[in-house]
Amino acid sequence: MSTRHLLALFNDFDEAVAAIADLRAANIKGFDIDDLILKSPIEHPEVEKVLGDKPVNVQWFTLVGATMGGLLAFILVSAAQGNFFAQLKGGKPIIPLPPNFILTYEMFILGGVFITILGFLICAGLPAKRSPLYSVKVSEDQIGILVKGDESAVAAFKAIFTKHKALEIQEEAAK
Amino acid sequence: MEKDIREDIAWAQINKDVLKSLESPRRIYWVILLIAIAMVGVAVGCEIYQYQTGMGVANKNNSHVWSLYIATFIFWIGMSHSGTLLSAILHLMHADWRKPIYRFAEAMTTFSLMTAGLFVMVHLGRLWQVYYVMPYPNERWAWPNFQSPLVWDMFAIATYLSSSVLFLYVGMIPDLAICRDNIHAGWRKKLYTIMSLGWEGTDRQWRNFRMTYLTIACFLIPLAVSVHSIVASDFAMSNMPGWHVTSFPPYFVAGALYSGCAAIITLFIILRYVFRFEEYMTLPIMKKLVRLTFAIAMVWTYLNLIEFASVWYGHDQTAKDQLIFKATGPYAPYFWAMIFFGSILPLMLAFKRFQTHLPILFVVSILLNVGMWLERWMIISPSFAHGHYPWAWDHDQWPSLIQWGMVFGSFGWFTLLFMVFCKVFPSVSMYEVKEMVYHRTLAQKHKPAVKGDY
Amino acid sequence: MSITNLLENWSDFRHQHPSEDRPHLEYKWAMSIDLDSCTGCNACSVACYAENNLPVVGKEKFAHGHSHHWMRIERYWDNDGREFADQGAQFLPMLCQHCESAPCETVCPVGATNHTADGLNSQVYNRCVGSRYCNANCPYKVRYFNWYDYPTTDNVWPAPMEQQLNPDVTVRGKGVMEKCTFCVQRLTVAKSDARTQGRLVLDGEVQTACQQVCPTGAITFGNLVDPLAKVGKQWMQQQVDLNKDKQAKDAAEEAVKLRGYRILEELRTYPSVMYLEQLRESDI
Amino acid sequence: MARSQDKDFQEVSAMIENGFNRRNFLKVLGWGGATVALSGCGNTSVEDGREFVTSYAETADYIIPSIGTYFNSTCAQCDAGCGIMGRVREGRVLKLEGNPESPINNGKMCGLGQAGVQAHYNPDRIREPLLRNGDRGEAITWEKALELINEKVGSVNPENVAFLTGVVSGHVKALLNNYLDALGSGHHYVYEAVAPSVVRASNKKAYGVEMPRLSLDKAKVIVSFGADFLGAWVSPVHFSQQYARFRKPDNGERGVLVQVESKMTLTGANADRWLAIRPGTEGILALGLINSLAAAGLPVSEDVAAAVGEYTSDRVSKDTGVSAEHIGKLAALLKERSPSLVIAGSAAEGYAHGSQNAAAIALLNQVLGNVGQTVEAPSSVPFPQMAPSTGNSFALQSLSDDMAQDKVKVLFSYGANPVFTAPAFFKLKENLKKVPFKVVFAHYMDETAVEADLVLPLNSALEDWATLMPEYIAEGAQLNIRQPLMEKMYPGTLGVGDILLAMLKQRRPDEYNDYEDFYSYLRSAMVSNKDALGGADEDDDTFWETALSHGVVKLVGEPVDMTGSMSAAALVVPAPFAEDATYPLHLIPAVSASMRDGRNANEPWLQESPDPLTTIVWDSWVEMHPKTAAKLGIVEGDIVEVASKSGAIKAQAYLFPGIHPDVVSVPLGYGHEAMGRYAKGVGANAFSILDPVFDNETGELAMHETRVKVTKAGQRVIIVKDEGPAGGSQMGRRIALRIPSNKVNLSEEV
Repeated sequence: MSTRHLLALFNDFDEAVAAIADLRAANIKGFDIDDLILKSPIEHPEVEKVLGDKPVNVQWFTLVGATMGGLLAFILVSAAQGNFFAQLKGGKPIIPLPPNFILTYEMFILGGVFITILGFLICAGLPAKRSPLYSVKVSEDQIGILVKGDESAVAAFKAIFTKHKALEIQEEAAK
Repeated sequence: MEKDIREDIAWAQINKDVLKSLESPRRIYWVILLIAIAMVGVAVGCEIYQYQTGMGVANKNNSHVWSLYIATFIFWIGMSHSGTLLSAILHLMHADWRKPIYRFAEAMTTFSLMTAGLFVMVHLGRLWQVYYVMPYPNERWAWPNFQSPLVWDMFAIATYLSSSVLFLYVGMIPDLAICRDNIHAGWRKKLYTIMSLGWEGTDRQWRNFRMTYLTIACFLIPLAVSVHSIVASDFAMSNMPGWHVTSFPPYFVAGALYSGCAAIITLFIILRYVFRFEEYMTLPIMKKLVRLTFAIAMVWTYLNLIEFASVWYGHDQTAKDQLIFKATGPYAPYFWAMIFFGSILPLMLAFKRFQTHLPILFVVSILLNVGMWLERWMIISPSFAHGHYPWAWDHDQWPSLIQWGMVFGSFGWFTLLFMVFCKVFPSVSMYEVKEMVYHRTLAQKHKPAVKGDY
Repeated sequence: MSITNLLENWSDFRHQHPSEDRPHLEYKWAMSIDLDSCTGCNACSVACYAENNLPVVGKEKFAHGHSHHWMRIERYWDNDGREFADQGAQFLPMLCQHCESAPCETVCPVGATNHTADGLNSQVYNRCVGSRYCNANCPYKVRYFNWYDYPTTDNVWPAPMEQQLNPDVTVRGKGVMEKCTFCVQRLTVAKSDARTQGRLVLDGEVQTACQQVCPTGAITFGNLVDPLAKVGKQWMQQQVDLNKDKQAKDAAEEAVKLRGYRILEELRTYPSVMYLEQLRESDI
Repeated sequence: MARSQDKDFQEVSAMIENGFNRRNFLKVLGWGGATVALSGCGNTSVEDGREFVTSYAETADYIIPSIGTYFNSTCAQCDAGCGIMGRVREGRVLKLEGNPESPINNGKMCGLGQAGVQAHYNPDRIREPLLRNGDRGEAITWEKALELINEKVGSVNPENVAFLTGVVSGHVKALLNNYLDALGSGHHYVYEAVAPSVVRASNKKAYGVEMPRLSLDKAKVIVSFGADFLGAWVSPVHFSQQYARFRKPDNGERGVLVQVESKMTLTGANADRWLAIRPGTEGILALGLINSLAAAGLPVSEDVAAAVGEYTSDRVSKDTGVSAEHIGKLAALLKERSPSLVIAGSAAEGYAHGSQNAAAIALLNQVLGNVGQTVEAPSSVPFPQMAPSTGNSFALQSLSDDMAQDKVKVLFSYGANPVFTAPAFFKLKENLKKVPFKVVFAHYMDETAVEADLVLPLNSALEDWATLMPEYIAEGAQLNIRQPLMEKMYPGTLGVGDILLAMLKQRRPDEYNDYEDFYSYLRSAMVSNKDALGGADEDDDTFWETALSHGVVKLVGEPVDMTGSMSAAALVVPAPFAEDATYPLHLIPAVSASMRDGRNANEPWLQESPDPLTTIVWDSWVEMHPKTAAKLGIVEGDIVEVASKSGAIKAQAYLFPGIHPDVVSVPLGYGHEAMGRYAKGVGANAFSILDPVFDNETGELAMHETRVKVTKAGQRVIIVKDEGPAGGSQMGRRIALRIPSNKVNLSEEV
């Protein structure tokens, strides 16, 4: 049996939430609630309630990035001073700590930021091709719910969507 | 109570208004652009002449080895800080009023950093060797001198610039998606399509987006502080009387935020008019901004006094002579002008009637920045004119037109970059204005929020 | 390699300077200038021009403070309020003090100025990018910047004057910082000669250009490490310790004083040039 | 010195062993120079193809590529005759250092001397003989030039041929005299614009010798009446070394220097006590000192006592402006610290009664018993025909008069620039116009050369052969040798010796024709006299090479006897000046160590090395005391006009505490209207406004007698000087320190 995708657009966030709640409750055969994707013009932390909270892992990237940045900076700078540039300056030690700490600090931040961005792209699955079922309305003011299920489930979906006065329902065969 | 952003404004309307700024600003926009280009032309001319003839044409000399270039460099670095203040700090504090204005503030950060960077180059005696300052593996294994505050500068500014560019970009992705969805042809379409990375506003994207934005914000705040502290240590680390002051880092940071806020007020007024953003850059926001500026002005004044006091009651006679010279010598007019613009003038901002009077605010905010620029100059030149070694004192050298031309042009350069940005990218964050509106509607228990008619 | 090296020699890398426990081994070039002998005749300054290819910048550039006199004679009056300078002037030959912990060295972004093993403060012209931070941080203001490209400037070395230029010393181009080198080109020759003979440079074997001309012999130059060197004996006798920023003798209260001192010592630059105070007869 | 000396000797011994021929040596060495001459612009890049490249693969062993070799010669920047040692590399002289062999300067140099290389490489040198054609000179050949001279000289009465020169000595002087003999003209005018000629005269009277030897290092106290022996007086480098020993003798007993003058000189700036005296009253002070000394119990002959009787310290202090306290202290000092030395400088040169001042000062020396102690007899000169003929300003005046009376038809000028140094009242330019044919031997187109009909370009001192006999010699007698340090820069120049020789060949062919050039003349003249020159037991070549390598030839001359007893009877010192309402101030034309009379003004090192006292560069200035300035409402940098009866000049005002309030001072040597790019138009010429007042015994121009008035000319400039806005103040920072001499123990010092 082939899977189908449906995108329903809602005018009102609360309706959308209600619709999701119904979908979850109705436990339609051939439909997994985790396949449900909510598309919104602004961020709605509240959806966690109905979607169940999904993990965010960006911060781990941050941790790694920052640590690596800091360590690398200190080691590279000190190595440069100690191995290649061992020349007295102003009577200061060849490896003076305060300056190296400053540079370490800067690189700590730089590493952190860069890797965080990397993490973001990975976790958010960006850059990506837009899915066929997408409406520019979403980036304006409407809430979209994208569901995936067997043909058998489509009718049930539509029922629920229309019940929650979806503005429109796009439907299309999955590849 | 003046008109604030309407919570019943249609979200579609928001898109429309902001997107309009990408197409049809007032004609004045083009005028500004042309003037900016002309100013840049002046600077380019000066630089070519100086590059070919030698630094001597700037009227620097063996007593005044540094001058306006470094002063203006610090000025621009300082200006960059408020972008971070508004976007990062206020973001963490959930100050919603920042939302309509932080985007251009961040742009300001980025571009003033780029302007500052130019001054480092212009200042160098051998510009063609500038890459020596960067740590790059080379056959001689010669590295920059990591002890030098100038190298710290290089690291700090590079970090700051790249981070704030990324911050700006990431925060812009949802808006770029909106642009992508609403513009249907031409290079803009391609640009937005590529830059929006295929953003769809799915819950997953939003979740990670929030976390990322928050994290970078957290990084940016200490970074910003460290950047200007490091710039301060260019001076605090040296032994020049008038520079060798412990309180310089906080003093510099305060000055930075100060000039930044003033600049934001100026740009706020310009954008509001040029791009017809009256709907979003509203007076209540301005009022908050002005109050913030006032607060920082007072902090700056306080730190200024601290510095004078510590010199005055300290036992470093040389530094004391320096201070007296500043206040009484040939630089006195500029010194007192700085005190006036920096500490006296802002007292106006304490009065309600001025807090929303745009024409006055426009003038005042510019004067505040004049004061801040003078502050930087007053840190540099008097110290050189009246340093440790009386024989090498020099009260007669003043910056040549070449230097002034370069300073003048830098403002053109900044304006150019900034104006082009505002024309190409949404200078008001649409999705966050929507969030702002949404939160208000929730707050006011309007349910369901009335949307635009269709 | 690098990491292990760091860990093994960490204490070396963390070693401060100047210090008693690690003095210079073979050479520590130093100078002493007797202000009582100095008559301010300027011969040393001209000698420096001749030896080190210093450009004559001309009136207009001199007026802008672009002059290049590595060795400059300063003239001070000490007639506090009296009608005449009736005790004469105080002349002070001021040159790079070759500080043991030089403020200029730490701040150079590209490491163009360093401390050599001989205790010289060396300037690497090719490395210099012209940030001029070293001059900003030099309390003596003895660093001179090439504000113009003097080799190609009119009437600096018009032909055939360029034939006088000393081939042992480079001619500096636009945008480079320069300063007194203690005539390092002469030191190098002397050292290599000595090395080929398997010995160290003897006292008096090498002279700086300024020392060589000084009609009154006010300038003494030599190797502070060499126990036989006159300069070392002078420092010793005057109880001026290279490694101290406060000399013990200054605290002591005797009737008879020693006149050796170093300028702006309190800034902890540890200069390598000792000056001997000028004397004035009290009976007249 | 050790190093260069060694090198010197190595090279020399090498030369001697190989007994090489000096001419070849120059040829080899000379490529650098020669090529420059060929390529004209001194461009020495191989690329431009216009030059020879000398292969150093196989060179003579006295040339080591990239190693400097040293050759001794004699400095020509002033007449002190210091020995110099030129550093030569790849055929080019790079730097002048002192010749350690020379007892005058013992390897030391002054700035002026070192600038000699800039005279040599100067871009403004004349490169070929120039013949006047209308108002411009056109290049001619030497043959033509000499022929022209021959013809002109032959066509006039010998009585109407005159030679004007600076100080000449040695073989050049011999040749010159021979030429004048050959002509039968006795008109040799020796002119020095700035010279101690009155002192010479009065020394002659007081001691029987013009230049007694002054042993500064033996004196415990030196009282100098305006003698700038550290700066520009007689033999500064030599005196500076004596001064060092005087300040720091082995016994640690530091000598005391007291300078009495109206305008501070470099020496004054180094004095323990600088006494600002009313101009011209030095003689009075000298007598006053004798008086106080006598009063303090110093034995004096009664005629002296009589002569100084009325010079009580109160009166003296009233006349001179020197406080009685200082007179007392000074007398006490002179009495208890003996021997002392009293020197007359500007006090003698300056005034109409200069000779009297000098006499009074000499008397003081005598009373103090310094004669024979610190004022010693020089030794006689074995070859009087080579002894220096010293110059004075009187010579120029008489020449000028002769010209005015059309007594001069052909004039030769060498080693002087009278048109620049003569005061306006001489009307020298006009008088020169009356001379039909003027030949000027010159390095530059200076003010005099511009007036000439024929200009003969001279070799620089570093290209030339000569022998010199300095006027002031430390010990014994000596003959200095000047030899080329490199090949001639320009083929078109000649040495003065060569020119004179050529001219002599025209007059006395049989006598001189067998000398190929001046070099061969000089060599044979020296070698033939080698017995007298201390080379008795050497063969010719050895003697000659040794002489060259040492740069000086010691001569044996027995000390002349010196009288130490002048009578005070004839001694009269006039009362101090009367005030002058219209010209209230005295003008003191200052002789600075580097500018002197301006002959070296075109050497940029000298223009840019700051004046020691004012630190001013590249311009002249008017020194005045702050009090005077305040009275006239003048501040530093005001352009002021200094007007005398004879003329006026404009210059920037500089205020400083080293000058008497009745005096303003303008440095000499600036204000050239010609000469070259570095000298022309820099400053104002103070010579021009001097008044016609003369010393009433010697007839010398009294340099300090000019009275002036100073008025503001309107503009104000920022003075170009090294000193910063802090002036001479240290702002309470410990930079240049000073301590009373009784607080230190010099004998312990290293």
